[in-house]
Amino acid sequence: MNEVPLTHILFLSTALFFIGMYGLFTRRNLITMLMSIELMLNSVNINFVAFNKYLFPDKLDGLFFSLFIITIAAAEAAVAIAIIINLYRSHQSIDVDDATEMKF
Amino acid sequence: MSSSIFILLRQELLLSLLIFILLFIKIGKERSNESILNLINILLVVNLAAGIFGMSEGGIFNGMFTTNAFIVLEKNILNLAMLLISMQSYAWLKNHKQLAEFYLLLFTSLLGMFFMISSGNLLMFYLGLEMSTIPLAASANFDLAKRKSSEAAMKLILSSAFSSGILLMGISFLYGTTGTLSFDVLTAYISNNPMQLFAFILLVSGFAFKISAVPFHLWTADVYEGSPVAVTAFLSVVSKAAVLFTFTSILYKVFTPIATVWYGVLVVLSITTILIGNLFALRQDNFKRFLAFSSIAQVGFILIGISGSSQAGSASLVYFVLIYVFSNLAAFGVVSVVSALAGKENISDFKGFYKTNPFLSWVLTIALFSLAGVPPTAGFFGKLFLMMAGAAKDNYGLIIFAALNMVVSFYYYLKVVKAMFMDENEAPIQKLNVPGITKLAMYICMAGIIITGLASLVYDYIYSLSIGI
Amino acid sequence: MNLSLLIILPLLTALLILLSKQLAQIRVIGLAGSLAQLGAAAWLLKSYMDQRAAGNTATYLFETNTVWFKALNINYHIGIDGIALAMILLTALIVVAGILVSWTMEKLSKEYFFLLVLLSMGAYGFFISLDLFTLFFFLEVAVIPKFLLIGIWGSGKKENSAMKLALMLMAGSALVFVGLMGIYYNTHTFDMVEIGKMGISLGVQKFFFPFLFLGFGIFAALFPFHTWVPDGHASAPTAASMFLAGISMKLGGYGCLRMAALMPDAAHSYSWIIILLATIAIIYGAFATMMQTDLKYINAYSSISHCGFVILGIGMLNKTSINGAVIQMVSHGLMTALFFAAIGMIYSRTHTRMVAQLGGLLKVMPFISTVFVIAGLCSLGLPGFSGFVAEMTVFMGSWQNPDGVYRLATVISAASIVVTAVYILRATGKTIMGPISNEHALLSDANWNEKLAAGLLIIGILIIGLAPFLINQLIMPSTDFLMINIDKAITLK
Amino acid sequence: MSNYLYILWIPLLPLASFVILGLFGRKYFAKTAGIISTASLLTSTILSFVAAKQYFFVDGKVNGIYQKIIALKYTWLQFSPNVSIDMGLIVDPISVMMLIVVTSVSLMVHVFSLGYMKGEERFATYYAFLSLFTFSMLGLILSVNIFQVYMFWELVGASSFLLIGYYFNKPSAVAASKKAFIVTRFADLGFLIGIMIMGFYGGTLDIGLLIQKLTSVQSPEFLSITSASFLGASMLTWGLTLIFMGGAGKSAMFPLHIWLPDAMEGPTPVSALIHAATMVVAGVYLVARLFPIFSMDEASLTIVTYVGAFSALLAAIIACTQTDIKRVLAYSTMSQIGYMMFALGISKNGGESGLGFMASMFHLFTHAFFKSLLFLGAGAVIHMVHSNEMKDMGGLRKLMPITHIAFLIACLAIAGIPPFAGFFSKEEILTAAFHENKLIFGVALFTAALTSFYMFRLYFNIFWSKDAAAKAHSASHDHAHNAGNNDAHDHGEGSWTMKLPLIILAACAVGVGFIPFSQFITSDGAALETHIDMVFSIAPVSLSIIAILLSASFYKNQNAKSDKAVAFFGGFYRAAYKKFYVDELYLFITKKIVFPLIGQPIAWADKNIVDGFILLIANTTAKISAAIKTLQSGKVQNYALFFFGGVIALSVLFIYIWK
Repeated sequence: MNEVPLTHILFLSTALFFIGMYGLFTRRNLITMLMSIELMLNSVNINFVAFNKYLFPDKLDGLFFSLFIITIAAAEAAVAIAIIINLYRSHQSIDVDDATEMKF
Repeated sequence: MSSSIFILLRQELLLSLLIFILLFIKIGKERSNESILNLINILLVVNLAAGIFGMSEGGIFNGMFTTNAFIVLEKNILNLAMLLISMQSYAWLKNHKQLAEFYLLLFTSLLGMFFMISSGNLLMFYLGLEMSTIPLAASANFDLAKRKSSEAAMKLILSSAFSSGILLMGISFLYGTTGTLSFDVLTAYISNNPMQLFAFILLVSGFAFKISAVPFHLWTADVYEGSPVAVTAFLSVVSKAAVLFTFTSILYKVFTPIATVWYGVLVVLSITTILIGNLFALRQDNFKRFLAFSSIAQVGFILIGISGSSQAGSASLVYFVLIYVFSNLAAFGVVSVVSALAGKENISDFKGFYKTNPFLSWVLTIALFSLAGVPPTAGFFGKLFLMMAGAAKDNYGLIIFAALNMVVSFYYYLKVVKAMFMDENEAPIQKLNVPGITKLAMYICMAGIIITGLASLVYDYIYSLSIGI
Repeated sequence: MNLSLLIILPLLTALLILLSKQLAQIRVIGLAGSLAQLGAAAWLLKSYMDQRAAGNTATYLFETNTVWFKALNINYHIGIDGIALAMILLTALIVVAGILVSWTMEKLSKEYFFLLVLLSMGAYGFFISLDLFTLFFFLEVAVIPKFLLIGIWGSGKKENSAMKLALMLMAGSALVFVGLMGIYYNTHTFDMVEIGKMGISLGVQKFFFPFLFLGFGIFAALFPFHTWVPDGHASAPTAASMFLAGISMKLGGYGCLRMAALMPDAAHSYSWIIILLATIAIIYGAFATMMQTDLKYINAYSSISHCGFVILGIGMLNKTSINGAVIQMVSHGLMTALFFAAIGMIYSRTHTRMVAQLGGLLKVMPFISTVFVIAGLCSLGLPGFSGFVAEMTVFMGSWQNPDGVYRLATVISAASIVVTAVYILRATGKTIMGPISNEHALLSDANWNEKLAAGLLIIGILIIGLAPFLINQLIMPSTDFLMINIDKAITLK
Repeated sequence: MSNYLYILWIPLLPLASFVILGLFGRKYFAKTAGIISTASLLTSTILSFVAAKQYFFVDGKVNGIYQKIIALKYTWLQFSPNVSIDMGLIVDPISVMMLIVVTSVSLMVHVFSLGYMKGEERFATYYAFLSLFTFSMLGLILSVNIFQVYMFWELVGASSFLLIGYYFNKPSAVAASKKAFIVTRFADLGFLIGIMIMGFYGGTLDIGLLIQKLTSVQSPEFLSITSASFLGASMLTWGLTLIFMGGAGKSAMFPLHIWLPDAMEGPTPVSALIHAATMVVAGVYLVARLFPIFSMDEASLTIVTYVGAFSALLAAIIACTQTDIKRVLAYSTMSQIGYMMFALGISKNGGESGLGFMASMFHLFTHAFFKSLLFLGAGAVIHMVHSNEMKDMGGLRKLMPITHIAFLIACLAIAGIPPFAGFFSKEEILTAAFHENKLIFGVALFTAALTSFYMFRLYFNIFWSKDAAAKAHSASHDHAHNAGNNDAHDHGEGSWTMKLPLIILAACAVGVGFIPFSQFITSDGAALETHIDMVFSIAPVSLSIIAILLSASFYKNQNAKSDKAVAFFGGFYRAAYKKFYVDELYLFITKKIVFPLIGQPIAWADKNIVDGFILLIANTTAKISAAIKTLQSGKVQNYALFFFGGVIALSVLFIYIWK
């Protein structure tokens, strides 16, 4: 059977990474921005898994690392959401441009 | 084996114990804040003491967690900083409802740092890093009511998430090119092929974000300004120090094969950092913001020291961090007292401060002189030794640049002194009665500032422990 | 004897001042401390002379060398030769005088005296240290007290002056630091004696000498980095001005001298630049002084001109001229301190320093006026006062250099004595002589403390002026030692 | 050589009295100061006479030659192995002669001042300064080392500054003292550089050695100094000329003479001492002291000659026009010193041709006495009428007979009428001039005539012309001058302390001419046979007499003749009256050139360029920091963007550029 070469997968992950970054740079809604970051993290996950599967199939470092990333991403998301909620309380908005009080 | 775990992990275990005790306090019956604070401070003293006594060297979890005398020393410094911070935020926490949570967050973050420092593996390092970052983001938002506080927290969590994304990308590339995550093995595979260089740079930028080196520093000032003073102090001293320790050890241990490259990177970073830090610090009026930028400039000097990549390099780093703990925390101590009791955080509010609060003024003055590097304070030695370590590379352009920037930094430190001593002000900050424990903390800082410099044995001790390339 | 005493005494005094409560205590402690320093210095002189008389021909006496930072090979290495000793005596004398003239300081007196003593400690440490790091350490110790003294107790646009002074001096020490790094990483030691023994390679000298000389030069008001001098001196309170001009400008001169001895080749190859700058400073300072209307500015600018002689003497790099430079340092220290003291006394009574608003003070305050005149005559180099000895020695020394350009420089510098006469006499004629204005007609003469202070300084001036062979006896052997290296470098060319 | 060490006391005694009076005078000796310093000076006068006797008649002469004796020499300041400033005492004919002059004249002045300055507020200070001056002058003449000369030279200048400015609250006095000091200081700059040249090439500063080295034609020093040259002139010429510049400054030779007339602002006895008899002849003394070296260099001697002659003539002309009696005397001093100078200039070293030297010294000697006498007399007059202006005087011969006689004697002496002292010395000078240089001789002769004219103009205006009493009254109320001289009532001639010096000096003015001067003081120390050639002296003496008669007809009683003469000379008179505008020239140079064109630009540059540059650095930094503040936009997304930009930049830098 012919399987997908590593480069394809890497291309996918990189694309995903930059899509995420693009989202982070352009979106104004904090939740959306958070989601874009999750995209970036996931692209990293794909990297790890792919490397592990293709290059070093005998050890499981990559897989474990991706597991931990998922976990921590969850934690991060939880805290971030909490903060965003609090921000909404004080600013009555979750638009990132409304939270630019401190500058210069 | 089993017993050795308790020895090697003792600082981490102690900290976890503290965390549990806090939880029990939380769920237990109501106590007065004072009593809780005193208890916690005592516990912190114990924690510090227990850390200091007894050496331990070795690795566990097959090399995921390694420790040695030097690392223990670094952790002790962090413990000390933690203790000082908690002593100084007494006035602020005395009538704060969630002080237990506050300590929970900080302790957790500290625990994360400990693991990060003694990590022998990229995975462990990542875990430690996140474990130290996420609670901080939460605690940055600790003044729930304040608009600025929540804004700061938002900025911190988003940027740090982004940076960890970048960092992870780097790690994944490293893994991809070497097939391993443990530092010892990694070194063998490191070479300067573009892929690895790219990975390395991604990694470095992750670090640079944490130590807020230019151009990865932009979050710093805002977060410092927004978050409560205690948290700011923790950010600017403890977390920065921890990351610096880790950064140095990784550079020296893992990336030795491409030392020339990261020397270049460090030089570039230090130049930009010092310059931008100084230029921004020149025109700040908010004290926390001012300290943020000045600390950015300090990091630039630290990077010069690290770039020495010698035993003296890492020694001068730890030495400077120790001094930095004393001087910066003394400064933050004064600021936190003033902001807690008088609610003022601007430099212009400090005009005529000496008339009403001579003690605090002297503390702040000495702290600032130490940050500026004026003898006989320890800051003088710290900065000089950093630059001496850097000068070992015969890169005198860098030294001249740094030396001249020291003059610029003098200007803004002296400006604060001028405000306190020389400027007239019809309505200065009224006389503040500083809590005894905070005063004690300040005295400790003063003693530290004087002794650490003049008593050479401190440096010699650090030097004897430290490892170069 | 143990030289560290010179550091411990001021330190002790400072601590006691911090502990003491009311003004009277503070004053007494300060005076006692400074007198103790003077005593120590005098004793040092005696034992030094005994040692020399006993045939001790070591370059530095009373050496003690204790390791400070072992890892970095930084030692607390102290010892003195005649030159350093002369400087120490100068410092001690001025400290006593400074404490005395600020006797009536009411505002924040504790901090004031504390800072004064701290400053003196820095100066002592600087003069006794043979280790470049220690030297640098004390050099910077002496900077910050000036900033506070001027900024808090000063007059006029004090904040700016203080800031300017602090920053320019810090820039100077930054340059010095770079130079030190250069030396350190090429000789792997900070020890001046060792470096002198092993010597420094020519390239290194050529590259780093400018940093060091310029750095110290800023302290010594080297043209064109002298602009901190006028404002700083003018804004400073009396005692601080005395310390500034009398002591801390000497740090620069002394440093320049040591550096020239340490890197003779570079000094020799750059000497024409040094001489050029010095000559400009001398004549330029003199003419600038002529245009001033504020007594303190007059003295400050004249200090620029006089310190030019120090640099000139060093730049000429021969025994006589260097002797002259050293004597000039001491002489200028005493003389300018005396001048500032007199100005301070006048200011504290008339509340103006503007020449135009003063006049005929000789009628109401004969003592102060006499002091003023003596300072003036000393500054214009009248025989019998120290200024004459110093300037003549410098001239004779620089004249020994037969090269035409150097001759020209000498003549131009010598011409400054006429300009000096002009501005000194103008100042004297307008303030001391002439008709007195009514609002000054009822002022009082000097108090005991002011008289004592002035007396001390005048005695110093007269000793040098009437018996120069004494100070020569003190410094000449040491200049010989300096010259050994320098001559080697010059003959090697 | 026998021991002359005791002459150390001659300068030391005045010094002692200076120290004592200076420190405690104002408190303890307010009244007795005069006595103290006079006593001390009397002692040193006696000592100097003893020394003179011992030197000239006992043991000074060794086989017909007067020796130079170094009584004491102590190295004061070592410059380099053989160049040093030594303090010492030299005993040789001229120094001993000067000792006599200085001590005795100074003594006279001290005594005179007892009366003249009585009741002064700063009486003690006055005497302190007087003693200081005497000390420095004595130190100057006893110097063994050219640098020692310079030091006392400066001290003399300083004490003269203090004495001229004695009436410190009088602006004119202050200005005069400043002027005197600064002008002489300028001259001393030349002196200093001259010393440096001599010291460098001669390899020593000791006068004896210097002379020894620079007078032997084949010595290496002499060769080096003559071979080295600058702007065409040899270093020897330069050195000597510059040293002479110093001398000219002190001796008020043209063009450095402007300070002398103004110096008359000082108390009159001071003028008598400093600006007539002693300090102003220091220049002459200096040239005489170094005469052997001067004689080796024709050029510098020529300069000395012509400067001297010109000054003599110029001063005499100006003197004819002045109306302030002290200024007249000042100009006459200048003119007489001019005599001495050119006498030196035309002289050779040794033998018959050394006549000029001897004559010059002789004239210095006699001049000291009659000129101080003139000043003291003038002082007595001023003391009486409280004014310096001729118009306030006249017909005083009845009111002050003694002064009158003394003054007359002095005038005759200066006019060179036999048998008064001036006659002999002036004859010698004229003879020398006649033999050496006819032009100079002519000038000298003319000047002599002028001298006697203006001196008698002075004399008649003071003591004759109008009748006395009314004048004395009308003037007695104007105390413009001599402030603080509070006894303004019409006393007679004043106390005996004021008369006695006049009498003594008058006696000297008659007597000293008969001293066989050439036996003692010559250029080479060997006695020199001179004879007064009556035939030769007919011309000058008769000229003087004619001049005297002329001025008598002009001024003996008020008439219009003088005005006619003035009208006849017209512009020339006005020019002379305005001292030929030399002062204005100096004023122009200083006020219009030095201050605005050098001083102010430098002061401006210092404020704006040098300091401005430093400020510029500071301001630029501030500007930059203000300009880049927008980097910190406050938008978290921009932060992330910068972050990414940093990553890219670093990667590009280190993967592609710095591989």
